[in-house]
Amino acid sequence: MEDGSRRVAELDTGFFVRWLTETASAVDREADRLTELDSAIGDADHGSNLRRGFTAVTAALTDKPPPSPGAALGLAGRTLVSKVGGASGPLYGTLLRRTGRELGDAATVSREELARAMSTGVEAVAALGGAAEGDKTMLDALLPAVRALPESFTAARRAAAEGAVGTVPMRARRGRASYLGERSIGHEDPGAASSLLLVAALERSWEAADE
Amino acid sequence: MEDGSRRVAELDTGFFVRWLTETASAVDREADRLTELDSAIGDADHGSNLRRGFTAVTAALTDKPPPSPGAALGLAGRTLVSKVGGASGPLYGTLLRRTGRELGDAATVSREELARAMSTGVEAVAALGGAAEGDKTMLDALLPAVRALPESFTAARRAAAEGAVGTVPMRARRGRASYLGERSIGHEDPGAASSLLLVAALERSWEAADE
Amino acid sequence: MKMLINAPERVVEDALRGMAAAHPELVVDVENRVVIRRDAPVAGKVSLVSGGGSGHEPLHAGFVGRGMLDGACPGEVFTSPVPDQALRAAAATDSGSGVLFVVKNYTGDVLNFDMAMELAEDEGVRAARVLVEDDVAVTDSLFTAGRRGTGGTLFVEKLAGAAAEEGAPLETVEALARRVAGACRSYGVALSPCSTPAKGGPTFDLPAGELELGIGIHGEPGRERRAMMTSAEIAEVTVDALLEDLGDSATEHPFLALVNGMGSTPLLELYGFNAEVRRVLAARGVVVARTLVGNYVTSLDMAGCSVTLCEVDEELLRLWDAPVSTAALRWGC
Amino acid sequence: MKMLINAPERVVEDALRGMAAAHPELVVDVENRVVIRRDAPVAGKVSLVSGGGSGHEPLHAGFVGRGMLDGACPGEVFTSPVPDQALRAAAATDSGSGVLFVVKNYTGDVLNFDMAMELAEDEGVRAARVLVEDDVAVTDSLFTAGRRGTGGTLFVEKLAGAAAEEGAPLETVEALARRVAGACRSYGVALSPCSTPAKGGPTFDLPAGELELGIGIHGEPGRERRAMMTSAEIAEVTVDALLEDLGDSATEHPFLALVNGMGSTPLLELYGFNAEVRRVLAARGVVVARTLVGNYVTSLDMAGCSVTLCEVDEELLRLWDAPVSTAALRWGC
Ligand SMILES: Nc1ncnc2c1ncn2[C@@H]1O[C@H](COP(=O)(O)OP(=O)(O)O)[C@@H](O)[C@H]1O
Ligand SMILES: Nc1ncnc2c1ncn2[C@@H]1O[C@H](COP(=O)(O)OP(=O)(O)O)[C@@H](O)[C@H]1O
Ligand SMILES: [Mg+2]
Ligand SMILES: [Mg+2]
Ligand SMILES: [Mg+2]
Ligand SMILES: [Mg+2]
Repeated sequence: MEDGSRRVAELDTGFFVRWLTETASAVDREADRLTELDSAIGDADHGSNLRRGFTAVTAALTDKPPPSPGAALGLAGRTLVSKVGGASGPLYGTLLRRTGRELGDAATVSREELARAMSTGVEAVAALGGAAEGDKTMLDALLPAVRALPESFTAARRAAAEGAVGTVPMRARRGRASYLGERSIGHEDPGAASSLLLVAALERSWEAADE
Repeated sequence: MEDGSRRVAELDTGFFVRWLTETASAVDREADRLTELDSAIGDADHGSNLRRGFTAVTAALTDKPPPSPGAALGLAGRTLVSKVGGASGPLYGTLLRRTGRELGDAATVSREELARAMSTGVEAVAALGGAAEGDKTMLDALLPAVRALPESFTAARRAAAEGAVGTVPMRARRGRASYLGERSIGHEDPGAASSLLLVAALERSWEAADE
Repeated sequence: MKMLINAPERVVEDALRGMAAAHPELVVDVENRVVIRRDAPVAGKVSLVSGGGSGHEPLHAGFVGRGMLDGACPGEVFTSPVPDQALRAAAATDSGSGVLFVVKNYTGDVLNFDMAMELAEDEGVRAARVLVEDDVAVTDSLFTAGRRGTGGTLFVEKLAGAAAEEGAPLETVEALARRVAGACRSYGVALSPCSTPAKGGPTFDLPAGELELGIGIHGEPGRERRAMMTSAEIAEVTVDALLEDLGDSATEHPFLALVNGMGSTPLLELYGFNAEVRRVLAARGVVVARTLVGNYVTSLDMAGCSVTLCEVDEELLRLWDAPVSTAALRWGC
Repeated sequence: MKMLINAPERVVEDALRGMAAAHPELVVDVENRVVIRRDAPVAGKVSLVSGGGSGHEPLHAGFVGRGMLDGACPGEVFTSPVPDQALRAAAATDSGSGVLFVVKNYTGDVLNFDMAMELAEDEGVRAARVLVEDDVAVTDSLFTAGRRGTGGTLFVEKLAGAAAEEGAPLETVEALARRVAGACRSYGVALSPCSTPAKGGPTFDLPAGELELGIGIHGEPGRERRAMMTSAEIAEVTVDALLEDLGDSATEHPFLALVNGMGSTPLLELYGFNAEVRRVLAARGVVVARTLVGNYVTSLDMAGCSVTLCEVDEELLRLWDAPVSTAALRWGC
């Protein structure tokens, strides 16, 4: 059953906290695979970078329970910026902070509102990194995902999954993989893979909320 | 047929030059094996050390044909000292120089005279290096060889071969292999192996002279 | 892959503790991962701050001291530092004369240092930035993240550091740093991959009998794989890649040369390689004024080498010879 | 095993050509394999000459210069130099005040330098010799060639070099060198074997998950093989081996510490190891006055480390701090 058809609005702070801690668990589980992907076309640290960052996010959320969805994303984004480093730290940090800022201090938000805010967040990532769709970066998973999000969480996750797989035949034009030129072709982009984890955690958090 | 029974004396300068160049070819052929032996219980350079030294010996003998057996050994010994380095350079250098000095400037020498001179040369090696039989060094091939040399060249070669194999179960007490303690047991000493090449070349030179 | 470590996630912290123990002339803030000169801030002096992922030692912390960097902020292995670190290093070393960040051109470094610049300005610290992008192996820079910053960083830090030590104002130090960055060209070759603590093994496969040309310093594979070559042949490929990029001007001025080891190539081999590099440069009519041979900008335990050339005039040569006193580069004092 | 070389038999010659190109302050006689200070012989000064097999760079040629060695003679890889080389270095640097040979205790080095001493005396050069035998991993020295000379060599060369630079006469420099040699203890650990050019591959096998304790610097296996340990555990084994040999006196005087890389262990790891070494020493009540961390006495591309402790008094500490200006060790000038 499609989640969109069941309920309106009401993604509360608890939902956002769950989303972020779900992402943290997924990153922890998949860290070695992310590092492995980064080792093929990057510098073999994406998994450990995100694990360090999201472990700190989970700790921060427990430490200072955020008052609103926007505050939860803002805290997570700031934590990523100050704990991850690398390219993914500022990029994921910007995604979450910017999305959080768009949500303001509303106590609950609808999926449509989240989709609009995330779209702004993803635009900020594109602006910061100077990348576009097709450059073989996290954007190739994030952009399709936010486009599909108004439809449903599941559609967003499917779009992210397709987007991530779609980076395999691409030649990288941004990030470290771009140094490889033609040799970047044939490998999945690690950032696209981690973006899928983020979007899949969103879907799972929704399903959990539904139970 | 035992060489000792056929002829007396008359090892001339040509014989000694042949012996030394024969040794040089043998060392060249076996250099990798000597280095391999040295890699197990030493520092993996014995073959290349001796190859460098005996190549220079061959060149020196061609360059300045020596006037006597004693001069041939003296030239070879000095060349080894100034080209080999390591432990084996001074030791083999001393063996040949000292043996050569004992032979004086006689135009030919008998096998018995050579045996006496070499015995003095080997004693000088023992004095210089402070090693005794059973310490797992070149002496374990050289000492039996010079003891058997009065009997025949073949007996000397056999004694050297037995001596070299006999170093396998020994625990080294001199040279680099001694640092390994118990772990030096079970490997043939590289210097004993190269001493066998020297003594075997002596036998071959004799056989060639006989043809 | 065996490493002399306690645990992958403790590597940088442990190294900083060890630096603190070995170098009383440095202030090492282990918790916040910042290394600064003990006498910082130096009154009237522009502060030079650099940083980047760890794994390139002695770069950058090994270059903190009189005549070079005022502060360094090491990130995790191959991961650029976070903005807080860069900000802290800047704030702790700023005498009021401003801070110049020396940033190697990698997406992560650029983004994190840019964020630090904004934060610094917010705190009233005047901050400028110079990008090092010297790696000629990155071609088609329109379709890439641009040229990587590698060995040229050492020249930028040394020469701008000498200018700052002499009391030049921020604008002058910044302009000089930019000039030096523009005068540097690097090219690297790997004979083996490196192993990162996080991965616990080699970051790529390199079959016996092959080498990688045009590698970076982050354990990434290079642009091209070829059959193993002699030192003389590698020197030819490397020098020609540099000279092709420099164009005709290469014979007009003398150069500083860095013949750099990637980490596990013995110094014996590096010196031998330097002989070949010098031979090829001489054959092409290029004059070398000063040479540095050693492991300065490394990639953990990668085997291989890189060559950096930095075109100099009288002024830059004087700044190169000026006193420097850091853990890894020291002369004249 | 891939190496950055032209051919195994050219390695030392090529390295010397490269040293000559990089270091105009040295006179490098490539053909005769001798490296000396450009200002040698220095009037009224005792000359310090050392040498040994190549493959331990920067030892010894990297330590030629003001305040340390006057001359060095590098042999083939892991092969002690021939007497002619040592004689040539001595003759070229002797000002008439005599020559002190610093010799690491290996059969080959001892025999070749002893021959050089005789030749030097024949040529009217007053010559003395100090043996470095600091490796505590060699036990039962009655049944061995005696303790090996390893990291302690750096301390002997630096401290005796400083005394010679101050104008001390041969007997004084020799006595001081002997005192320093007696005050040094070393212990080494390998995580991987090295590969020599002559062999073209590793000199011994070391399975994944194991390390060798008590190794030397010639690619020889150690005394004992154990399961891989953490940096903290390795520091404990190492320090305890040193302190056991030093006995109760270890807490009476401060020490100089050399935390030395064998060649391919990254500086990042060495600094981390230094933190652990310092922690263990502190726990045992041992005081460290100065620390040097880096690749100084290496074994080609071996991964691993060694620790050398050198007990000092005021005088030795002053000599350590005295100016030194060589390719690999430089401060105060
Ligand atoms: N300019 C960019 N825009 C968007 N995403 C980028 C950009 N550069 C890199 N990325 C993403 O970051 C990922 C790498 O992150 P990470 O490995 O953590 O950082 P680093 O490359 O600094 O080691 C890439 O796989 C890619 O998806
Ligand atoms: N003190 C000694 N007396 C006699 N022979 C020795 C002594 N020390 C070493 N050797 C011999 O020298 C051989 C090693 O020679 P080589 O590898 O060329 O020199 P190094 O040990 O200096 O590398 C040993 O195998 C041993 O036979
Ligand atoms: Mg990465
Ligand atoms: Mg040997
Ligand atoms: Mg990274
Ligand atoms: Mg040897």
